[in-house]
Amino acid sequence: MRLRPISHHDIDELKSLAQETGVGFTSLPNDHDFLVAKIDKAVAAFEGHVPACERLYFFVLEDEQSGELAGCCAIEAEVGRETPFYHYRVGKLAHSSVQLDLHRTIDTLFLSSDHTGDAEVASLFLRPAYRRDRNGTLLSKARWLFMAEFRDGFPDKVLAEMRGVIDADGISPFWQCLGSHFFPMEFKQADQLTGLGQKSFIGELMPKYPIYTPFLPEAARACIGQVHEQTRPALEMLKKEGLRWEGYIDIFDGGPTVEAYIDDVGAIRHSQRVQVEVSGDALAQAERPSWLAATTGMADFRCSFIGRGPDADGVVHLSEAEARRLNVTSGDTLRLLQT
Amino acid sequence: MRLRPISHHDIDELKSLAQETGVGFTSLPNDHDFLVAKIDKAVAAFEGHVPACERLYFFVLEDEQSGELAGCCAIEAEVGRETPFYHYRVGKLAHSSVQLDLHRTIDTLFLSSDHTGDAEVASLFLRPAYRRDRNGTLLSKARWLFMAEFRDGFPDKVLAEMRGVIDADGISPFWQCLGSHFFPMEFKQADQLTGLGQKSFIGELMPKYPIYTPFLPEAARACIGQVHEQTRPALEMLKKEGLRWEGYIDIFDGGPTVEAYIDDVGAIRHSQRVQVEVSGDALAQAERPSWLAATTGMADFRCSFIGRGPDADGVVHLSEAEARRLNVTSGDTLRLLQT
Amino acid sequence: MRGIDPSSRVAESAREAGQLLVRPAQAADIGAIERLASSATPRLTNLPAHRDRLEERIARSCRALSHNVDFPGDEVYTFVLEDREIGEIVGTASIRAQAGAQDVYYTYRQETLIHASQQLNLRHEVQTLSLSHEMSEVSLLCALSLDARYRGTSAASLLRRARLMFIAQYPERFADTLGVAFPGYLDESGASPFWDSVGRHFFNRGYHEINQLAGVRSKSFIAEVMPQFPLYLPLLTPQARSAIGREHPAHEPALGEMLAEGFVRSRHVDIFDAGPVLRGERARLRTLNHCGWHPVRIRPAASLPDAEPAMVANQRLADFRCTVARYALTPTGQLLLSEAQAELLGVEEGRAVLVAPLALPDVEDALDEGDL
Amino acid sequence: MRGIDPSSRVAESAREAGQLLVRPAQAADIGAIERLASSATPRLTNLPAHRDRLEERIARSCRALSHNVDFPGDEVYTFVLEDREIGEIVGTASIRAQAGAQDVYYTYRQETLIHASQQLNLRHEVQTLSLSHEMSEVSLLCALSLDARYRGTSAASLLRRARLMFIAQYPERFADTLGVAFPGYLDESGASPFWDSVGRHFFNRGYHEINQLAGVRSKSFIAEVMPQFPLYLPLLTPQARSAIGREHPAHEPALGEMLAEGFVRSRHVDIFDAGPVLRGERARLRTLNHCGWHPVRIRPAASLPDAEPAMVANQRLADFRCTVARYALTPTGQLLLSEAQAELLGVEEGRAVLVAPLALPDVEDALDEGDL
Repeated sequence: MRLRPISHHDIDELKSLAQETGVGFTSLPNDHDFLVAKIDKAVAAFEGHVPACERLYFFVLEDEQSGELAGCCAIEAEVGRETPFYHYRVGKLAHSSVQLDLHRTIDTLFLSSDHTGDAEVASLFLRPAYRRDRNGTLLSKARWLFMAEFRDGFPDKVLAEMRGVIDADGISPFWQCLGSHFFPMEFKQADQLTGLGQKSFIGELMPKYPIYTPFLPEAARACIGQVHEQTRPALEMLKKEGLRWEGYIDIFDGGPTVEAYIDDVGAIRHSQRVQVEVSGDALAQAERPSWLAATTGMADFRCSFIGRGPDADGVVHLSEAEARRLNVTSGDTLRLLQT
Repeated sequence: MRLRPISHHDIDELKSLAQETGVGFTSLPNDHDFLVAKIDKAVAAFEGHVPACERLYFFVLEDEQSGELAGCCAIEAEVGRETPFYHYRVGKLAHSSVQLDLHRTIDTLFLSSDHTGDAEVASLFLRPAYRRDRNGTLLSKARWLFMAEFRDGFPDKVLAEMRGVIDADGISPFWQCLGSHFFPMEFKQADQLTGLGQKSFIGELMPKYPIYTPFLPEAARACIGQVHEQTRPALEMLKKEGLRWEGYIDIFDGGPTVEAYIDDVGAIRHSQRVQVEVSGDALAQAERPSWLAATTGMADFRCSFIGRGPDADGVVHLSEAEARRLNVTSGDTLRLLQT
Repeated sequence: MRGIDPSSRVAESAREAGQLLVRPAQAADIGAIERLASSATPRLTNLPAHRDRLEERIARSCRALSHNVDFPGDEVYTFVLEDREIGEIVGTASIRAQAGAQDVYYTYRQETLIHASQQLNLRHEVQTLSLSHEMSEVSLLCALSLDARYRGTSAASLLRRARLMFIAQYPERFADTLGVAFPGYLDESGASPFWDSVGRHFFNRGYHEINQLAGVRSKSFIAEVMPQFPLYLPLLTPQARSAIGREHPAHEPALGEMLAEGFVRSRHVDIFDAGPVLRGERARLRTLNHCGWHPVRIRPAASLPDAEPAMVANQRLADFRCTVARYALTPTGQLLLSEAQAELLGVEEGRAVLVAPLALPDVEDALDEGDL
Repeated sequence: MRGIDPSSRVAESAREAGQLLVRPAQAADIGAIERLASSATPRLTNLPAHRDRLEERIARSCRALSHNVDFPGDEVYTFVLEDREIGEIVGTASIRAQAGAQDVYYTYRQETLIHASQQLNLRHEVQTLSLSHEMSEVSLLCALSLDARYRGTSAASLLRRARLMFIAQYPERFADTLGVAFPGYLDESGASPFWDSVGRHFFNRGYHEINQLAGVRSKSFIAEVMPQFPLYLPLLTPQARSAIGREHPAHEPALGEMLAEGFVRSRHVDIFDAGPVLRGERARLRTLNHCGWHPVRIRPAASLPDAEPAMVANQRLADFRCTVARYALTPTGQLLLSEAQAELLGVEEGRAVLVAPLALPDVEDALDEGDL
């Protein structure tokens, strides 16, 4: 298994991926033209032709044996530059009066676009059949290696939006109690429009004044900053890297947006560059691979697990198969991360 | 030189300290009753009698030879619980229109009390005569050792408010352009009231709606998040510990508030607990002391520089004088930090 | 007098209204006013059953009446309704010359925001409530409490509207626009659904408790700690929403009468219970439009002709009196009064009195002129 | 005709006003209207010199006049002023039946916030401007442009106020409240100090550019991207503050006339240049109050008696005509017109026409009745 930039001939495979993603995964709608445009955009980004604010790095996880795509993930270099990027921010307002001997703070939701210009890791999807052999970790962490390698192309901060709580009927209580009063449409429709990047309706219809959270029903308040059951593992993985919830939530479902300074992300701080030596000999091979290796080129970026870490001299020995998978030869440089 | 909790008999020395601090240092007004109350409060905090939200840990730096106080500093365990705590937060609002092919974000100042409940390091003052021999470092970093030792008594985050820009005439351009329109008083008076903890007038008179920063004159905009020339070294020291400006500014002078998760603060992460062994022998003594040592008791907390770090076995050897200064004997525990 | 039940006697007397009198409150009325404040339904913020406050209130009224006043300021005029037949004070009511003269008079203003989406080509309206001080300039009719036995009688109308007869005579003391704040809707248990959905989040106290606090301290203190940003109506409970602009059931008839008088519903409601605030231009109020001066002619009570009932007021300031009599005029325009009525008003034959019909046109005609 | 200078001849003719006529615009007027749009001082957002837009505008007006309309909707009526003597269209003006029918009509509303400090025992007032759509319901008099040669003559009054003569006849087509938006203050260089201090921060375009864009696209599109929170006046430049509610110098006399007519300054100003928006209750406007119907009596021009000038309108819809004549009545209340005047109006003897005095009371009396 290896991760690589998407390319034009992936369109059919991408479409079948899109079919599998389903509701709640709005960034990959099952729409041919949209997907073609997405690939075009990504290819241009990897070729370095476009300004930072338009760079969408879209990766696919490839089963190099079958040629099938197992999953995908993406990094947007700077969000909110082309289309507005909205969140609610949970803030506090002081209400105090000496005369009434009263002093309390009220939680408030402020509409904000504070994250404009930050990087975003997004669109992670792994086909059910491939949910094994640490493929999820590969998809998720490969992005940190990419960002570490091309650090200059990214801003100070990175964020990730997490799916919010949906009840047994597939309905978001947060949306029911808040958004539905302002958006004369179904949650799904709002979510889809957002997925297609058509977000100006949000700024147009959204309440402009802050929302005092005590006014929201308990069901909605309970969703603020809470993730969907199935998203919990992904959130845990990001938290381990140092991403934290700083009070920003999705305006539709109330799910948390976690964030970090890129330089603080664990995987980025701990990754290291090493020299490659391809060894024909039989090499020690861990049963459960723990070393992730990424190449240093952008357009031909590759990332996969390898069987071992660097030796005492800071050289990593690769088997022929591993070298082929990563498309490297002796003397090349790899960026490694122990996971 | 050693740092210790303030005590009742420090009142006269504290008054002479207060006389020296001058404008811009509002937390130590030259007011007998206020200072007595401050000491009472601090003593109660160190004795552990009061709830976290009222704990003000006020330290003094003592010249144990002359008995004179060289300076002071403080930690407030949870700000904004007794009196409101206000900031402006620099946020972004998206203004976009597909039809007009317009998309931009506007910087905006939101009145907020987001930091309610965070810890604050504050009130650092060092007498000019003692601005040598790393006394400033001692005053500043001792607080991190205290927080590391009594971590449970503090919340997740810590902040520090930095003095903002004042022009050659002693006037804050930020105040002139913003606050003066809403507070019918002089900057000094507003600042003093705040220093005395009488802050409800802020919430009463402050503009409630966000301020669009483009409306502010250039002179005011240039002050947003900028520190006073003389505060720059203090800011640098805090930045090195990992405190960052996250967009919160003082409502009067626009100076930055820097903040960090307490567990991320460098001095807290890197401090270590070691065993003491008092050695009568002549010990190696660094010319420029780099090891800071703090005791593990609260009411009898002491912190000073010592001449060396721990040995290979994790034991630190102290001279008799050092042990006396810290009031420890062999077998006691110290928390060390290399600075 | 057909019955022997004292309450029916009172009601009868009220219906006849021969001995009812509205006059400025005096220090000696304190006991009665305190009793009326305690029995008000519901309790009124601006009439706290708090002796010191009420004494202050009477003193303030006396002060205002003993001074020359050229324009409305912080005067509060307090009146009482006296039933001379039983010799009791049975009602009280006030006028605040300028609602926000002492403290800002805060209300919630109902507004409609338009959220228009070009992208989706739709326009969505959202209702909000914004804290407002716009009503601070009006003269406010307030703090009315009437003995339960007199409810629904002409005594209620007299107490309510005698204030307009006073305003008609001293226009310089009042604003061009008058306001009337009505107690808001409370449910069967006496709770305010609006307060429970709004104010309680910020104060964590019950409606009655905060109301009492506001009466003794100041309502504006509280307003200043209320949410400063507009509240979105869809986020309030349905119970709270339906209470907005809804009067307390006990005050429905009074509200109807004020609409008939020419007041209209404003966009403003009370910040605690969302009770309606009516507003009326003085120039458009029925009583002020239809009142006229007539010289008095005294005739034996028995010989007075039947005629529609009218409010009759003398031309005094501190000794202002207003009662109900028949609107019977001589061919030359003199008002016929009995000896007793003239004495009640403190007027002699030939003295001019101000007269306005007690009856009002049907409410229905007036209902739909509000700002909403 | 004493002079030979053509412009003075025109002015003279205008003063006589014998051949001036206001009537609905027709398709053939497009050239003249486009010319007037290009020469408007200053250029008007709601009268863009853009042929397609103007053609649409005329078509819309014709459509409205050819249909039954029971209540105000998205109709825009466009009129022209024709000088029959020289055979030219020399002015145009419009009425939007409902200012916000098509797009929301946004204005800035001037408000005063009270910041009261209990701690310091003081009350501080702060002025703000809030984006508002409250004026959306009014009928708006707008888009007036007059040939420079006629400025200051009775032709200007006729063009401005003939619209009121139209409204008087078709009340069901208009709202009870009328609004008039005046172009705002521009400095000597033609720049808008208000726009430069406010809008420019958000659009980074000059006033004229945005004005043009708004004329062709829609002003409400732009409003929706303007700051949504109230603007604090003390933070605007002094130049911008002093432009709030101030009319363009060229429109001072027109503003004065509308105040004399009974309009009052509202709290609302234009969102681009802060020009004043006046409002007037139809029932309180002089022309609508003082107009009356009179049958026509035709007499030779030479035998018409002298009398005060009046606006005279026929009783048609699509063929509406309004001109200036003498307000000379027969003892039985018939209006005396010359043959030429009757023909101008398209009326025969005996037909009723609507007449209102052209003169208005002194402006001074009306100046201080605004909301402010």
